Amino acid sequence: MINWHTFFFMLFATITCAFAVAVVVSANVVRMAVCLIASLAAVTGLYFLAAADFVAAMQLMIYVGGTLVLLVFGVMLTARGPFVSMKITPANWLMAGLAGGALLILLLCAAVSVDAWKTAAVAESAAGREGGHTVARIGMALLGLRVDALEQPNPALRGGMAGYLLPFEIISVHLLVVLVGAAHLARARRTKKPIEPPSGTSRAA
Amino acid sequence: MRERMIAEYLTTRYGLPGWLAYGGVALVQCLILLGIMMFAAALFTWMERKVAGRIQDRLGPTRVGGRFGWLQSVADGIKLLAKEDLIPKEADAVLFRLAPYISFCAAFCVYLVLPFSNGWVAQHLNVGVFFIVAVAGLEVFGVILGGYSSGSKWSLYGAMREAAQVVSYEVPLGLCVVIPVMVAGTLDLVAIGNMQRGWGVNWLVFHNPFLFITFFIYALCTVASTNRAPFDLAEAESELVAGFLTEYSGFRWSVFFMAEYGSMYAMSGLGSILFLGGWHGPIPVAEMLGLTYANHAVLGWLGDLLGACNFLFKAFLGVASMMWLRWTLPRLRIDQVMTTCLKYCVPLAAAMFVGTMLWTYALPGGLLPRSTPMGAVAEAPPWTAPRAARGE
Amino acid sequence: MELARLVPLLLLFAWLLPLGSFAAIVFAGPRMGRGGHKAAYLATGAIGAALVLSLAALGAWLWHHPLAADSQAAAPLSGDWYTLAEFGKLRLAIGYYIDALTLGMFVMVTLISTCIHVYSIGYMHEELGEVTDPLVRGSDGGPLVRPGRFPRFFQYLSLFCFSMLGLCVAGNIAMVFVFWELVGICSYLLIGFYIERRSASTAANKAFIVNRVGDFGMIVGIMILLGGLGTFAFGDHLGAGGKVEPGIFSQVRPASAEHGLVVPDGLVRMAAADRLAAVYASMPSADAAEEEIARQIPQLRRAGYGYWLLILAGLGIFCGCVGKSAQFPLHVWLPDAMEGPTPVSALIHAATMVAAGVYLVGRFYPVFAPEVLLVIAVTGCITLFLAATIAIAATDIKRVLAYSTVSQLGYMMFSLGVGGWAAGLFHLFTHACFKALLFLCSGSVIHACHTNEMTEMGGLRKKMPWTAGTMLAGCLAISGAGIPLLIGLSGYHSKDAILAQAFSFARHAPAHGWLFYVAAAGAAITAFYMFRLWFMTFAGKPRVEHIYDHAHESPAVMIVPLVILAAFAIGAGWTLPVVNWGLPELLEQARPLGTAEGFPEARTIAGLVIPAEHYSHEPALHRIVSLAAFAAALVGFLIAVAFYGLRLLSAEAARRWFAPVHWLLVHKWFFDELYDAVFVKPALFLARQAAEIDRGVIDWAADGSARLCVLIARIDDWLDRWIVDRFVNGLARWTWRLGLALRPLQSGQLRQYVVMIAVSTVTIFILVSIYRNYALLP
Amino acid sequence: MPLLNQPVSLSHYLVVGAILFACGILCMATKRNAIGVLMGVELVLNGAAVNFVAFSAPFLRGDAELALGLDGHLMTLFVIVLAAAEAAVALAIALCYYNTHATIDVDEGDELRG
Repeated sequence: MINWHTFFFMLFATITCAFAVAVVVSANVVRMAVCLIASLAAVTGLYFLAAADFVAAMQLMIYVGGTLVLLVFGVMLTARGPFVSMKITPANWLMAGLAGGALLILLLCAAVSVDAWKTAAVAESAAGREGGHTVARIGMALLGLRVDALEQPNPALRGGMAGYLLPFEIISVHLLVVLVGAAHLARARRTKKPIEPPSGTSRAA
Repeated sequence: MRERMIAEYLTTRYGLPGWLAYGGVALVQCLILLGIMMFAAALFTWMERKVAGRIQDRLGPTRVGGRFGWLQSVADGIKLLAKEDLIPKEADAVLFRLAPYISFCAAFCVYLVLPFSNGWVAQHLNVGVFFIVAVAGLEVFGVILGGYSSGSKWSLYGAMREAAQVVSYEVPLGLCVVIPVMVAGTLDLVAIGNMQRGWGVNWLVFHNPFLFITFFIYALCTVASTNRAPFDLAEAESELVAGFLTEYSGFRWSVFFMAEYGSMYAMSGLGSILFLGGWHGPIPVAEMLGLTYANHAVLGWLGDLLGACNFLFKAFLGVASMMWLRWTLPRLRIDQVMTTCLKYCVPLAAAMFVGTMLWTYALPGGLLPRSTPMGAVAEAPPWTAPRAARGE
Repeated sequence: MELARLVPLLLLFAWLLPLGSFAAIVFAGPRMGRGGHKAAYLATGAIGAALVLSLAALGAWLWHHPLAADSQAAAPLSGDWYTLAEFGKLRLAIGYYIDALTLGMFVMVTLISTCIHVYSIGYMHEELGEVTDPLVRGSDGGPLVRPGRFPRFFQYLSLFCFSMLGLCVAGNIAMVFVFWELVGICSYLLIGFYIERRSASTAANKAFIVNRVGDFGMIVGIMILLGGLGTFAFGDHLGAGGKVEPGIFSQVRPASAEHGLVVPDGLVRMAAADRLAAVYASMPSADAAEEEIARQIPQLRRAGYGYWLLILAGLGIFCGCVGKSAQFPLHVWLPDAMEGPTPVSALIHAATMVAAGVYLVGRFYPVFAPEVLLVIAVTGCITLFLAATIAIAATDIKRVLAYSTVSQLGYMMFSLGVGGWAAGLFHLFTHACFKALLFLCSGSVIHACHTNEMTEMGGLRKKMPWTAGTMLAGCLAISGAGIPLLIGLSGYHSKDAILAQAFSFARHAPAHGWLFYVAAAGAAITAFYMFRLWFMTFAGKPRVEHIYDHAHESPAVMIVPLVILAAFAIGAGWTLPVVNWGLPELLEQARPLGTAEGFPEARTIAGLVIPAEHYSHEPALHRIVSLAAFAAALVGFLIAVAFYGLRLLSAEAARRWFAPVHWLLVHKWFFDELYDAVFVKPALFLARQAAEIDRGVIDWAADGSARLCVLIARIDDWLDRWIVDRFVNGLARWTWRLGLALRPLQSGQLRQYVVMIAVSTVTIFILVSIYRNYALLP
Repeated sequence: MPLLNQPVSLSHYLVVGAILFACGILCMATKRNAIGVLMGVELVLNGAAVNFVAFSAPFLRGDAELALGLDGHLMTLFVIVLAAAEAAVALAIALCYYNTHATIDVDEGDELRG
C-alpha cells in the first residue's frame, strides 16, 4: 500500500532538491532563476504536506510571486546580453565544493541524530491531509493572542507561547523603511554622466 | 471532497487499486476543468472578434460555420496548429519553449480552487483566496521568460513592462481582495460565497459604500493584472511590434492566448465570488423552488447546478465588460499605468480598507437590512461540513 | 441605534469637528487660498456641522424624553469614550455626562459660534492681506506693517469652540479641568491676537493670571473631592467586575437618602482621620477596625465631621468659576479683554469663556451646601451691582458691554445662589443670544467708525439701519422689555424668573432679603446704561463729522448673523404655546436629582433656607415681581431717555453734581489700583530683591566654583597629556600593526567570504561537539 | 517500494532543508553574478524555513509535545517577509552597483579590500 503522503513528499522533495542543484550548476542566470522558481514552488508543496497551509500560500504569493519576479526583473536590468556567464576557476569550484560538502554532511548528521525525529507519530494525520486550518490562529497570534495555547497540555511550554504583535509591528515598519530605502538606492542618478550601456542591453526602466 | 467519496466508492465497490481510483478521478476532474477553460477560450476568441466588430461598426466573423461565424475559433485553432514552429536563432530555446506552458499552468491552476457552485470545487482549500491571488501572479513569469528568451529587444521591453506593471498592480489587487475577506472573516471561497446567500442585498458589494467602491478598484486592477487593454503595455503593437509575443507563432502563441482568456475568466469568477454573491443570484430562486438539500439530495444538486449557471454567467459578464473596455478605451502610456496604480489605486484601496474596518467596527452588519432567504435555509451539502461533524 | 449610543456619538463628532478644523488650519492654514481665506470656510463649516449634529442630538433626546409639564428628570447618559489610564481606583478617562443641559449648551455654543464665525469672515477680512496697525510703531518709526493672520484667527476660534464643547460634554472633573484650562489658553491667545499692541498683550496676560488665581481654588476643590470620594467621574459607571462605582453626584446625594445632600463617607473619614487612626490602633485586626469604623461613621457625620470639607470643596470649585466668569473680586480681567477683535469679545462674553463658569456652577449644583450657595449669591449680587454702576460711567462702547456682561453674569450667579437653578441657566442661554448680538452690533459700529468711543459717534441710525435695529432689539432684550404678565423679549422672561426666585428667597430667609433689592436696582441700572449706549451711538446728531461721513452699513455676511441672533434675542425665552416646549421646560428636565425641593436649613447659619424653585412660580408672587421688575426697567429707561434721548436733562450737569461718585465709577471702584498696590507692587519688589540676591550671592558662588574648576582642569590636563595619552597612543600603535598584519584577510572577494563562513561554521560545530563530548553521528 | 510505504518523518524534511541550505551556500560560493549570489541567499533562507515548518508539525515526530506549533509557522512567515525585504534592498544595491561599475560581477567590487 503506497503511503500517499510519502509519495507526494518524495515528489516535491525530489523537485525541490533537483532544481536547487540545478540552480548551482547552471551557468546562465536566467535559467538559474527559472530553476529557483521551480524549487521554491515545490517547497510550497512541502509546506502544504506539513500542515502549514497559510505559510504555503504566503510562500507562493510573496516568495514566488513577488520576490522572484523582482529577481528576474533585476536579472533583465543588469544582464549583458542574454547568454553572459561568468566562469570561475576549477580551484574555486573545489574550495566551494569542499566547504559546501562539509556543511551538508554536518547538517545531514544533525538531521538523523535524534531518534524521535525519525519516527512519525501519526502515519497519515487529518491535519496532514487537509492542510491544518492555521489561518485564523496565525492571525490571532499576530494580534498578540495565542488561541493555540489552549491546546498545549504542558503548562511549562504554555508559559512561553507569547503573542507576536510587537514583532509584527516591527516588521511592518521595517518593510516600509526597506521600501523607501530601496527606492532611494535604485533611483537613477541623473546628475552624473550616464555609463554607456553595453550593446544588447536594455535599460529602459 | 466529492471526488474522494467517488474514489472511495470505486475502491470499495469495484476493488480498484487506490492509486488508480484516485488518479482516475483526479484526471477526470482535470479534464473537465481543462475542457471548460478550452471551451471558454474558444468562445471568448470568437466573442472578442464579434464584439470588436460591432463596436467598430463592422460585422466581425461571419462565414465559418454558419451565420455568426461561430466556428471561427476552431478554424483559427487548426490554422495555428498547422503553422510552422519557429524559434529564433538568438532565442534561448529551452526557456522559449517553456514560457507559454508556465503561463498556461498558472492560469489553469487557479481553477483548482475556484468553486463553481456550493461545494463544486476541485480542491476545497481553506486559503483559497490567497492561493488564487498567488497563482494568478505566477502567470507573469511566463510572459517575462517568453519576452526575455526571445532574444529580441521588443520582446524584452514588453516583458519588462509586464513585470513592472503586474508586480505593482498586485499590491492594490491584494488590498481589494483582503477587504471582502475581512468582512467575511474567512479565506475560504466556498464559505465566502455561501455567506452571501439570499436576496441580492446580501452581496458583499452592497455591504457598505466602501466595499462598493472597492469592487470597482478590483475590476480596474483585474484588467491591469491580466494585461488587457487599456493596460496591455506588454504587447502594445503600435510601439513594440507585438511586445513579448513578437517572436511567438503557431501553437505556442495560442497557448499564451488561452492563458490570457483563462485568467480573465478566473479573475472575473473570483470577483463575482468576493463581491457579487458568487453562485447566488439576486433573487433566491433555488430556495423559492425548494431546491435544497434539506428537501432531497437530487433537488439540492439541481439547486447547485442553477448556482453554477449563475456563477458562470456572472464571470461571463465580467469578461464581456473587459472586452467592452478594450475596444472602447485607448491604451495608456507606461507612466500613466504606474501613476494609476501607485497614486490612485493603492491609496484608494488602503482608504477603503480603513473605511471598511471602521464601518464593521461601528456598524456591524451591512448598510442595507439583511434579507433572509425565502423558505427553508439552504443547508450546505454534506461534503462541505467539517470533518469532525461528519464523524470521521 | 438606541439613544445611549447615538447621542454620545453625535456629540463626539460635534465636539471633535472643530478640533479637526483646528488641526487642518494649523498644518495647512496659510496654504488655503489667497491669504488663507479658505480656512474661514473650513472653520465655519466645521462649527456649522457641529451645530447640525448638536441639533440632531437634541432632537433625538427630545424624541425619547419629551418635555411634559410635569416631566421628571430624565436620567443623564454618562460613560467613557476612552480610558486614558487607570491607577488603582483612580481612572483618567475621556468621558461624557449628557443631560438636557449639556445638549442645550451644545446647541447654544455651536449656534452662537456659527453666527460669530460667519460674522468674522466679514469682520476680519483686513487680515487677508498686509495689515497696517496704526496703534503700534514699527521699527522704522511709522505704523507697523505686518502680514495678515486670517487663518490663525479661525484656528484659534476652532480651538476655542472645541475646548468649550469639551468642557460641556466632560464626564469627570479631570476632563473639566483640562478643558477649563484650554478655554483659558484660547482666551489668552485671542485677547492677545494683536500681539504687537502692548495693551493687548498686557490684557491677555492679565486675563490669564487672574484666572490662575481662581484655578488655584478650583484645584483645592478638586483635590478635596478626589481625596474624599476617590473618583473624578460625575455619573456612575461600571467598574471592574461589573460593579457599579458611584460617581460624585450619587455619593453626595445618594439614592438611599432620597437624593438629599449627605456628607459622603470619604469626606467624613478624611475629616476624622485622627479618630479613625485611634480606632485602627485599638482593634486587633484590620477587618474588625473597618467594621467599627463603619459603625461609627453615622455618628461622626451627625457630629458634623466632613461638612466643612464639603463646604470647602464647593467654595473651591466656585472659586474657579469666579475667575472664569469674572465675578467680584476677580472681575478685573474681563473689561481689559476688549483688546481682542470684537468677534472674540462676542465669543468670550456670550458662548464660551464666561459661560463656562456659570455652567460649571450649574453642573456642580448638587454638591454645593447652602452655605456655599449663600456665598455664591452674595458674590453674584455684589458683582451685578458693581459692574452695573461702572457701566454707567464708561464711554468705550465695548467696555459698556463688557461691564454689562459682568453684571449679567452676576445675575446668573446670584440666581444660582438663591436656589434658582433653572432661572440662572435660563438667563445664561438668553444672555448668550442677546449679548452675542450686542457685541456683534458694536463690532459692526466699530467696523464702520474705526473707533470705540461713544463720544465720537451719534446719529448712526440713518447710516446703519440694520445694525441700529438689531442692536435696539438686543438692548430691549437685556433690559427685560415686555408686556408685563403676558409676553416679552427673552431677557424679560429670564430676568423675571431670577427676580422671582430672589423674592421667594427673601421671604424664606428674611435676613438676606437685601439681595433682592440690590438685584432689582441692578435691573434699573441695566436699562439705563443700555439705552444710554444706544442713544449715544445711534440717536441724536453726529458728534464727529468725519467719522459720521465715513460710516457705512456692514456687508451682508455681517448683517445676516445679526438678524439671526436678533431673532433669538427676541424669541429665545418663549415657550411654545400648545406643546409647552421652551428653554425653561428643557432646563427643568435637566434639573439635578434632589434639588427640586430646595435645601433644608443650613447647619451653620441659622435661618438660611434655600427655597425650592417652584415657589417662585406662584402667580401671586410672580405678579408682584413681574411688575416690580418692569417698573425698575422702565425707570432706568425713562432716565436714559431723559438724559440722552430727549436731552431733557443734561448729562454734563449730572456729572458735576455727583462728581465724587462719577470719579469713583470712572476709576472702576479703584480695583485695578488696589490690586496694583496690594499684589503687583509687592511682587515686583520681592522680585527685585531676589534679583539682587541672585546677582550678589549666587553669582559670586558660581564664579568661584568656575575658577576652582579651571584649576582642577589644569591639573587634569597635565595628567591626561603625560600619562593617559601615552598609554592610549601605545595601544593605538599596536592596533595599527595588528590591523596591517590582518589586512590581507579582507580580500573583497565575496565568494571567499562565503567559503570562510561555511568552513568556520563547520569547524565551530566540530570543536563544540568534541568539547561537549557529544557525538554528532547517531 | 519500501521507501514510499513508510510514513514521512521529521528527518526527511530536515534532509531536504539541509540540501537546500548546502545548495544555497554553494551557489553563493560559486557565482560571480550578484543576482546569482542573491539566489543563493534565497535558497539558504528557504532551507531554514523548511526546517522551521517541519519542526512545527507535531505529527512528523515521536515527541509530538515538543513540536514548535504556531511559533514555527510564524517564524517562517517572518523569514518569508524579511526575505522579500532583503531581496528588494539587495536588488536595489545590485542596480546601484551595476550603475557605477557597469558590470554585475561581484569580483570587480573589491575597492574596499585590505
